[in-house]
Amino acid sequence: AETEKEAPSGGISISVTDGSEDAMDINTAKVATLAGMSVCRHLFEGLYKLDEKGDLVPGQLKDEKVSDDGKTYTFTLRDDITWSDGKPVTAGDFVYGWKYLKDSAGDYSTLLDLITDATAKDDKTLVVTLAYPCAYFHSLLAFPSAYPVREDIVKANGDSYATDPDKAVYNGPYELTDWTHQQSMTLTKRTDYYDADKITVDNISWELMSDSATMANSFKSGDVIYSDTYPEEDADSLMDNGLHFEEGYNTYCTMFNLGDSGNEVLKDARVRKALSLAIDRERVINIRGLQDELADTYTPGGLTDADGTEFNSTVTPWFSDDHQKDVDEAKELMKEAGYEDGKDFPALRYIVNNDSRKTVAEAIVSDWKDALGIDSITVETVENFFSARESGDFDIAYFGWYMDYPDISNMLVTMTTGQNDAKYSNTKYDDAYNKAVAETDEKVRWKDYDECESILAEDRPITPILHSKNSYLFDDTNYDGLVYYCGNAFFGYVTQK
Amino acid sequence: MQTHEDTLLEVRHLKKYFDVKQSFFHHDKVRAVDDVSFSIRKGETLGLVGESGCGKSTLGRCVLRLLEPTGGDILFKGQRLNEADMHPYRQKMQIVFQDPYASLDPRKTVSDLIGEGLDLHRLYSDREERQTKILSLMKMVGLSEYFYNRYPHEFSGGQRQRIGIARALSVHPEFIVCDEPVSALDVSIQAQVINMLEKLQQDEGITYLFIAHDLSVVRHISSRIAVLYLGRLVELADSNELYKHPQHPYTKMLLSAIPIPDPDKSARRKRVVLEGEIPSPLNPPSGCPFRTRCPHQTKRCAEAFPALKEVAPGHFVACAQL
Amino acid sequence: MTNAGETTEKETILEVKDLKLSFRIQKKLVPTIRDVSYTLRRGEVLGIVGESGSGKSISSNAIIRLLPENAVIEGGQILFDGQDLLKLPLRELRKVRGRRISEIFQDPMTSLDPLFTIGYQLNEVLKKHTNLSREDREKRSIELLRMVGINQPERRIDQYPHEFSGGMRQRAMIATALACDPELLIADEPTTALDVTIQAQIIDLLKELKEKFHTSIIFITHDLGVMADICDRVLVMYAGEIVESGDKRQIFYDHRHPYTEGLLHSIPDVDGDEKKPLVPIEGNPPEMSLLGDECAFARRCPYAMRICARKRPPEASLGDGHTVRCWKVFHEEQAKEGMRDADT
Amino acid sequence: MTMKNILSLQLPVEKGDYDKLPADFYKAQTSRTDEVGFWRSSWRRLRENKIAMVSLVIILAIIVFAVLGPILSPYSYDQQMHGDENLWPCLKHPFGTDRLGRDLMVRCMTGSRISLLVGVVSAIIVMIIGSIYGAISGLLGGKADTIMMRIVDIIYSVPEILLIVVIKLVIDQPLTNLVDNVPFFHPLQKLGSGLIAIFIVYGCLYWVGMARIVRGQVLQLKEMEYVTASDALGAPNGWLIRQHLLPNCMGQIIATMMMQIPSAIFTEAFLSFLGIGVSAPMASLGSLTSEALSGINRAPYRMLFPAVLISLIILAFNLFGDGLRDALDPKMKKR
Amino acid sequence: MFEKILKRVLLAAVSLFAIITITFFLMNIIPGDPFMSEKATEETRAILIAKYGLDKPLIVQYGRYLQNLFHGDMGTSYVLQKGRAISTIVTESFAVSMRLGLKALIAAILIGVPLGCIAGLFKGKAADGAIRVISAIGISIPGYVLATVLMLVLAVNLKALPVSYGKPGGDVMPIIVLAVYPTCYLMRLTRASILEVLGQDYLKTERARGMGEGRVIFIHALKNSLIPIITYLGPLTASILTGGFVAESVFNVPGLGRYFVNAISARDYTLIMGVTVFYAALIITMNLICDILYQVVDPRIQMA
Ligand SMILES: Nc1ncnc2c1ncn2[C@@H]1O[C@H](COP(=O)(O)OP(=O)(O)OP(=O)(O)O)[C@@H](O)[C@H]1O
Ligand SMILES: Nc1ncnc2c1ncn2[C@@H]1O[C@H](COP(=O)(O)OP(=O)(O)OP(=O)(O)O)[C@@H](O)[C@H]1O
Ligand SMILES: [Mg+2]
Ligand SMILES: [Mg+2]
Repeated sequence: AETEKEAPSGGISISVTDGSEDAMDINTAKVATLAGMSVCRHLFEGLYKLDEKGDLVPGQLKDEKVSDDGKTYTFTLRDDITWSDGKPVTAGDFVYGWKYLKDSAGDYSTLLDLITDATAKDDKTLVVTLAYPCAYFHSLLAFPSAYPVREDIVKANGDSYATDPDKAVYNGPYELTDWTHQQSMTLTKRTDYYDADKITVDNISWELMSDSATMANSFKSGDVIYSDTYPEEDADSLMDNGLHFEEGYNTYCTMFNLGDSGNEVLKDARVRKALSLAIDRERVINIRGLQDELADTYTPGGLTDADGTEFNSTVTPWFSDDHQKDVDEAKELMKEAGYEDGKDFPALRYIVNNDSRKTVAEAIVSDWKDALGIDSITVETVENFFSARESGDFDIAYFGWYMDYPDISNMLVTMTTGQNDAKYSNTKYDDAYNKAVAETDEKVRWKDYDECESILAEDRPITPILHSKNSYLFDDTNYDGLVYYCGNAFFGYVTQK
Repeated sequence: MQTHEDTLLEVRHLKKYFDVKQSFFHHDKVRAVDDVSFSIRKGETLGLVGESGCGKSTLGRCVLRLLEPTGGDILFKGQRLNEADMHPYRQKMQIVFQDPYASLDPRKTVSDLIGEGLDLHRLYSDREERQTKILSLMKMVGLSEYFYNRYPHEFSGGQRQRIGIARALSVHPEFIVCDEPVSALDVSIQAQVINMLEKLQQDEGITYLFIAHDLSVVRHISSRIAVLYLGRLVELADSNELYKHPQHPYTKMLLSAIPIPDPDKSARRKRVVLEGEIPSPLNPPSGCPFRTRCPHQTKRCAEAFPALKEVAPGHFVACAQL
Repeated sequence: MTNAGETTEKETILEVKDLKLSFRIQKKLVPTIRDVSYTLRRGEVLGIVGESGSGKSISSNAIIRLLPENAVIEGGQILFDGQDLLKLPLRELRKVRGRRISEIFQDPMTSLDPLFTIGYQLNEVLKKHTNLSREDREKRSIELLRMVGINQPERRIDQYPHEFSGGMRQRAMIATALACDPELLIADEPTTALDVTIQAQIIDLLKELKEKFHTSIIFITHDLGVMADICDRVLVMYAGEIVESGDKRQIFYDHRHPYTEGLLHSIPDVDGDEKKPLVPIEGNPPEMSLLGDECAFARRCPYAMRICARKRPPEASLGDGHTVRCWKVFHEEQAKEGMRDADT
Repeated sequence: MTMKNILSLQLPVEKGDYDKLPADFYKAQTSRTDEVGFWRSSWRRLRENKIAMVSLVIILAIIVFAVLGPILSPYSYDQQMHGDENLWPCLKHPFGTDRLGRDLMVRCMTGSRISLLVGVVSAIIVMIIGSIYGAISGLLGGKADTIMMRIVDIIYSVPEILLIVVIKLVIDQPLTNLVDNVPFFHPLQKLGSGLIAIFIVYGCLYWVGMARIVRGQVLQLKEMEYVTASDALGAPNGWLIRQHLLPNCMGQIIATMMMQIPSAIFTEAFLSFLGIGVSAPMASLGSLTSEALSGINRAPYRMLFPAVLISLIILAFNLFGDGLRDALDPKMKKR
Repeated sequence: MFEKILKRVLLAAVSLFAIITITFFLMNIIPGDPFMSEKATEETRAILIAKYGLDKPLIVQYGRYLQNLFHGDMGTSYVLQKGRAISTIVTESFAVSMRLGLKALIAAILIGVPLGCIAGLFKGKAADGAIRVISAIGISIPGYVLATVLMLVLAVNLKALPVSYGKPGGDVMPIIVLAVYPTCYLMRLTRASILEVLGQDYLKTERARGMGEGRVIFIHALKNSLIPIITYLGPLTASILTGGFVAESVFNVPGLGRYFVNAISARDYTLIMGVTVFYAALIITMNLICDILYQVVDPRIQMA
C-alpha cells in the first residue's frame, strides 16, 4: 500500500558473484544464462515463484483454475502487485510479455510454444489455452521467460530496453538501482513488494566477474558470500569450505560427426561403439573430482516414469558394469571394422571449448590410445566452438545438454533430425520421439522414450560420459537461507547466522 | 664551344634539379647542376673544382647517368647516352669515390669486390680466368696478391682506394670519374694514389674527370680545369692558364685561399679573403650566383647569368664584368 | 729548453713532460703516446702536424683529460701555469675546462649539440664559469658571435646549429670556446671539414685572436699549408711520438727528419710552373700494438739503417729549439763533428 | 725542460748499425694479426660478452633439454599413468604430474620443443618476408616506398590481438583441410592447425617491424658509395639487394630476429592463455602454464616449471639478442 | 606547421578508413555469427540475423556501417552488452582503462627512464648490471603469470590488497601488471639510446666546456636519446591506455582491454568495429602526437 520508498531497514546487505557482464541480461525475454536468470528472479516475478524452501508457489497469482482436459487455465492476479514505478501489474503485461518473448527470438523464445492462446479477460484475469496438457507447466511459468513485460517501457526504450537500471521497471522483490557495467549491479529491496516482509536481504551487490580464479579468490577472501564458479581443481580444498553440489539434470557427452564433413571412419557404427565403450568414464569422473555421476544412459537421473520409478533404471544401460568387458568388446569391434590396434586409423580432430573439457577429452583420447591403440586423434580448444560444431568443422566434439525444465522430452529432442550437430538422423528415432510426445497414455509414452534411448544406444552418434552436478560456493558458516533451483540462485531469504 | 675530333665525352646544357619537399603544397628545387656544358678530350684529365655542395658529385654522377639528369645531353664518343640502354656504357665509364671506407662493401672480399664488374659483364669464361684477371688487376694497382681473400676493413685508406680503382678498372673503362678520390687520405698516402692514377693514365690512356676541392691536387693532375659555383660553370681553362691568369673573381678568391706549405711564400701572398658564405642552392641569388660575395658586383649581375665567354684561347669565363 | 732564444722573455704557460699514454685493447695495453714533451708560451701558436692516427688529438686532449674510457695515462706531467693537470681532482679540472683552457673540435657539424640553440649553448658556458647576470650573459653572447664574424647575432642566437652553415657553426664553436677569455685554446683540426675559402676566414679569425688577446693556441692539423700560415712553432708527430719540432722556418726549410721531408715532398706544389713529380712516402703507418723497440718510421724510411730496426732513437736537440728523433740525423751530426765512427 | 743536445748523446752503437737496412728486412713481417672476416670478428666480440655467452649456454642447454630430453625420458608426453595423478615433484617425476597423470618433466621438454619451434619458425618467416619487403621498399623509394610503408602503418595500427584471432580463425579451416588432404603436410597433423596458423599469423603480422628496420637500413645503405659503385658497374636491382643491401643489414636482421623469437614465444603463450594454440595432447610451455592456472592453488608446481622455463628462454634470447646486436653492430666495429 | 598537421590528419583519415574496411571484411570472414549458442535454434537465429540486417550482402552492410559511422552512430552491441550503444560502452570502459593506464604509464616513465640513464652512465658497473638483470627479468615474465602470482601472494595469502578492482586499493595490482613490461623495456631502451649518444662529439664538447657529468647525461645525452623513447611511447600509450586483457580479466577491471578478445569470441560485430575504430584512431593520434613531439625535441626533424 505504501508507495513511498524509504530506506529498507533491518535487513542485511550481501555481495555475491554469479557470472560476468556478458552473462547479464535483465531482459526476461532474451535472458539465456543461468546467472542472468538468477538476477531476473530477483527483479521480476512470474505467476509462480520459488519460496524460501525452493518450492514452486504462486507468485503474482492469487487464484488458478484448470479446465478438466488440463488445457485451459484461468489465472487471477493478486491485487497488491505493482511495478517499481507504481503502476499495477496487469494480465495484459503477461500477454505482452509472452508475445514479446516470441518476437525477441531469444534462446528461449520457443519455451512457451505450447501456449496456443493467451488473453487478458480483464486487468486481473488471464486465460491461457495449451496445445496439450502439461505436467510441468508451473515450472515453465516460474521461468524468467514467462515473466510479464511492460509494453510502454519496451516501446519507449527500443533496443536499449533493460540495458540500464532506468531502462526497465521491475515487479519482483528487488529493483535494480545501479549497474556499473562489467563491474557490479546493485539490487535494492522494494518496500512496496507485496511479500516484502519475508525478504531478509535489503541490498545485493552483484559483482560481475569472468575469471574463475578471481571469483574463488573473492569468495575465499570474504569479498563475496556466493560464487557460482571456481577453478575446478580447487574443488578438493573447497569441499568443506562452502562448496555445494546439487542435482544437475544434464548429460556430458562426446559427439561424433556423422555429417558430410565428418570423417568416413565415424560413419561406421562399430567404430563409434568401440570408441564409446573404450572410454574409462570412472577415471574421467575421478580426474574431474566434482562428484559427477557415471552416465550409463543419455537421459540424466531424477526423471521418474509413470510408475514413479526412476526412468534410468528401467532402460538398458549403454555400458556394462565391467569396464574391462567393454574394452574387450571394443577391441573386437575395431578388429571387425578393420582397425586392429589402431592401425591405419585416420587422423581425427576432437574439439572442445575450454580447458576443463580439454582435460576430459585428453583423458578420453588417452583411453582410446591405451585400449584401441589409436594415436592419431588430437584435441583442440577452438575459440569459435559452437559455430565450428554447427558447421561440421570437427570429427569429434564436446556436447553437453542442460535441461531447461525437468521433462525428458527436453533431453531427447536434441537427437532428432536437424536438431543436432552430429547430423544424426534416424527416422526410427524421429518416429519414436514424435509418437512419445503426442502420446497421451503415460505408460505408452514412457515406453516410447525407452525405445528412443535404445535406438540411440545402438547408433551412438554421441556417447554419454557423465552427469555433472551443479555446484556453487556459499558461505554457509555465516549465512543461511540460500535458495538454489536448477542452477539459479535466489538470495532474498538469506539470513546471517 | 668547338668539338675536337678526339673528344671522348661531351656534356651539353646539363641540368640536374632535385625536388625538395618543403611542404605538402610546396615543392622547391635544388638546382644542383644548372646548364653546364663542356667536353673532355681523349686521354686528358679535366679537373673540376668548387666548394662543398656546388654540385660536383652530382655532375659526375649525371655524366655516368647514375642520376637521371633533368635536362641536357651527354655524348660519349658522339653517342647520346640514354637511360634505357646504359648497360654497354657501364663498361666504358667508371667511377672512383671519395670515401675509401664507404665505397667498399665491408662484407665482400677483395677478390669479390674487384670481380663484381667481371661477374656483371661476364668478362671471363671460367673461374680460373676470373682469378687471373683479378690478380692482374691487383698487381696493376699495386696490391699484393696476398690480399686476395682479405676483407676491406683490414686495409688502410690508401690500399682501399686502390681496391676501388681496381674495381673501376676491371671492366676496362675508357673514362673514369674520380670523385674526390684522395680527399680522405693523408698527405703521405695521397701522393701514392695520385702517382698511381697518373701512371694508369699513361699506360692505359684512360681519360679522367677529376673532382676535388683541393686545388693544388687538381692543378697537379689536370690538364684543364673547370670551376663550378652553385651548380654553374664559372670558368674553364688550361690548368696553368687558370692558375696564372684567373679571370673570374671567384676563381681568384679560391686560388688566393689555398694554403701554401711554405711560410715565406705564405707570408708574402696577398689574400682576397671574402666575407660571406655560399648561398643556399635552394634559393640561389638571381643572375650571377656569385654576385652576393663578389667585390665587383654591379646591377647587371643580378639580371641574368652571364654567358660563358672565351677570353683567351681555350679559356672560358662566365662573368658580366669581362 | 736549455737553449736561450729570443722567446725566453715570454712566459711559459704549458709544459708537457714525458707524457705516456696507452690504450687498453682486449686487456692489452697499447702504447699510443710515447714520451711527448713540449712547452708552449703565452701568445704562441703551436702547430701539431702528423698523419691520421699519429696521436695529435689524444696528446692534446690529454691536457684537459678528455680521453676515451680505455685510455690509461702511464706517466708524465702536464703543467699548466705550474699546476699539474694530471693530478688535479676532476671537480677542479672542470673549472679549468672551458674557462682557462678551451677546445675546438674538428667537425663543426657534430660538435654542437643539435637540440639546443646556439644561445643556449653559449649561455651554458657563461653561466658555469662567470657570475654574469642573465642580461649580461645574453649581451656577452651576442658580442661573442659578432666578434667571430656572424652577422645579425641577435637573430642567430635563437637558431639551432643545423640552421647554420658549416663555417658559421665552426665560428659559433669558437665563440663558445672564447666565452671566458681562455688562456689556452686547443684547436683540433678546426678547418679540416671546411672549404678553402671558409678555412681562410677561420684562420684569419684565430690569428686576430692571438694578436688581440694573447691567447696561446695549440693548432692541430695535417695540412702543412695551414700550418705554414698560422703557426709559430711546429711539432711533427708520427706514431705517437714527436719526431721533429722546431719553429716554423726550421721545419719547412731546415727539416732533418725523413718523415718531415717525405711529408713536404708529398704535397703538390700549387705555385710551381713546372710540374714536379710527387714523391710519396711508400707504405702505411705502423700498427701501434706491433711496435717494439725500434724507430717507428723505419719501415717506411728510405734511409733506414740497421740501428733503426733495433733501437728507438732518442729525442735530441739541434739547438735553437729544434729537436729531432732520428738515428740518421744523429749519425750525420756526429760525423759532422768529426767524431769517430761508432764502429771503429 | 731539458733536452740533451744531439752531440752530447752517448749511445751504445753496435757494429754495422749505420749500414742501410736491407730492403726486404720487414717483408717477412708484413702479416697482420687483424681478424679475418666480419663473422669471425663478430663472434670474437660476442665471446667477450659474458652475459650473451651465458645466455647462449642457457639456450643450448634448453635446446638439449627439449630435443634429447623426451628421447631419454622413460615416459612419453601423452602417457597418462593411472594412479599417478596430481603428484608433487618427487624422484619418479621430478616436475610432478598433472591431473591426467602425465609426467610434467617430459611435457615441459616437449613443450619447450614446441615453444622453441614456434619462436624459431616464426622468426624465420618474419625475417624472410620482412627483409625482402623492407629492402624492396627502401631501394625503390619514392611513390612505391610511400605506398608500401602506408600498408605497413595500417597493419601496425590494427589491434594485433584482433588480427591474430581473426586471421587464425579465417585460415584455420582451409589449413585443416590442407593438412588432412595433402599427404605432404601429414606430419604436421600432430601439431594441429592452431600452431601452424600461428606461424602464418606471424608471417602476416610481425614482418612489419622487420620491414621497417630493414627499410631504414636500406635507405641508409643505398646512399653508400659501394652501392653506387655497383650501380655504376651496371648491377640490376635484384643484384643490389642480394649482394649488397641484405648482406649488410644481416646484423640488424639477425639481431631483430633473435628478439622476435621471445616475442613469438610470448604471443604463443598468450594465445594459449586465451585457449587457442597447439593441439592436445601436444603442449607448449604456454599451454602448460595456462592449464596450470586453474590448479594454481592445489598444484602450484605445475605453473612453476613451465613458467620458469618460458621466462628463462625469453630472458636468454633477449640477452643473447642484445649481445648479438652489439656484436654485429657495424658501429661497434673500428674502421 | 598547421598545414602539415592538416595533411597528416587527412592521411590519418585515409588510414582509418582502410583499417575500418579491412577489419569489417576480415571480421565477417570469420565463421559464425553473434547469435550462436548451445540453446539457440535456427529460427531464432534467423530472426535476429534479419533484424540486424546481417543477412544483407556484405557490401550493403558495409555501406550502412560507414553511413552510420559518419553520423557518429556506431550501433549497439549484439552480445556482450546487448542493446547498449557502442559509443557508451567504449567511452565508459575507456575511462576506466585510461585511469589505470595513465598511472601505469607515468610509473613506467618515471622509473624506467631515469634507471635507464643511470645504467647508461655507469655502463659496466654494478648498478648497470643490476638494472640490466632486473629489466631483463621484467620483460621475460608473461603477464598472466605475474598477475596470478601477485594475486595469490598479495590478495589471497597476505590479504594486503583486495582481489578485484573497484575496492579501495584495487587498482594497485592491475597497475603493477600493466607497468612492469613497459618499465623494464624503457630501461633497456633508454640505456641503449643513451649509450648510442654517449660517444657523440657534442658531449665531448660539453665536457670540454667544464660541464658536470650530471648535466651532460641528464640534459644533453637524455634529450638526444629521446627520439627512440618517444617512438616507443607512442604506440605504447595507445595500448596501455586501452588496457591489457590479462590485467583486466584477472583483476576484473571493467576496462576496454577485455573487449579486444571477448568481442571477437562473441562475434559482437559492432563492438569489434567500435573497439577497432577507437583503438586505431587512438594509435593514429598518438603517432601524430609523436611526430609533433619529435619536432619539439629535435628541430632538425621535418614532418613528412
Ligand atoms: N638526392 C638529393 N636530393 C636533394 N638535394 C640533393 C641531393 N643530392 C645532392 N643534393 C644537393 O645538390 C647540391 C649539390 O650536391 P653535390 O653532392 O653534387 O655537391 P658536391 O659539390 O659534390 O659537394 P661536396 O664537395 O660536399 O661533395 C647540394 O646542395 C646538395 O644538397
Ligand atoms: N678509444 C680508443 N681505443 C683504442 N685506441 C684508440 C682510441 N682512441 C684513439 N685510439 C688510437 O690512438 C691513436 C691516436 O689517435 P688520435 O685521435 O690522437 O689521432 P690523430 O692524430 O688525432 O688522428 P686524426 O688526424 O685522424 O684526428 C690512433 O692510433 C687511434 O687508433
Ligand atoms: Mg661530392
Ligand atoms: Mg684527431
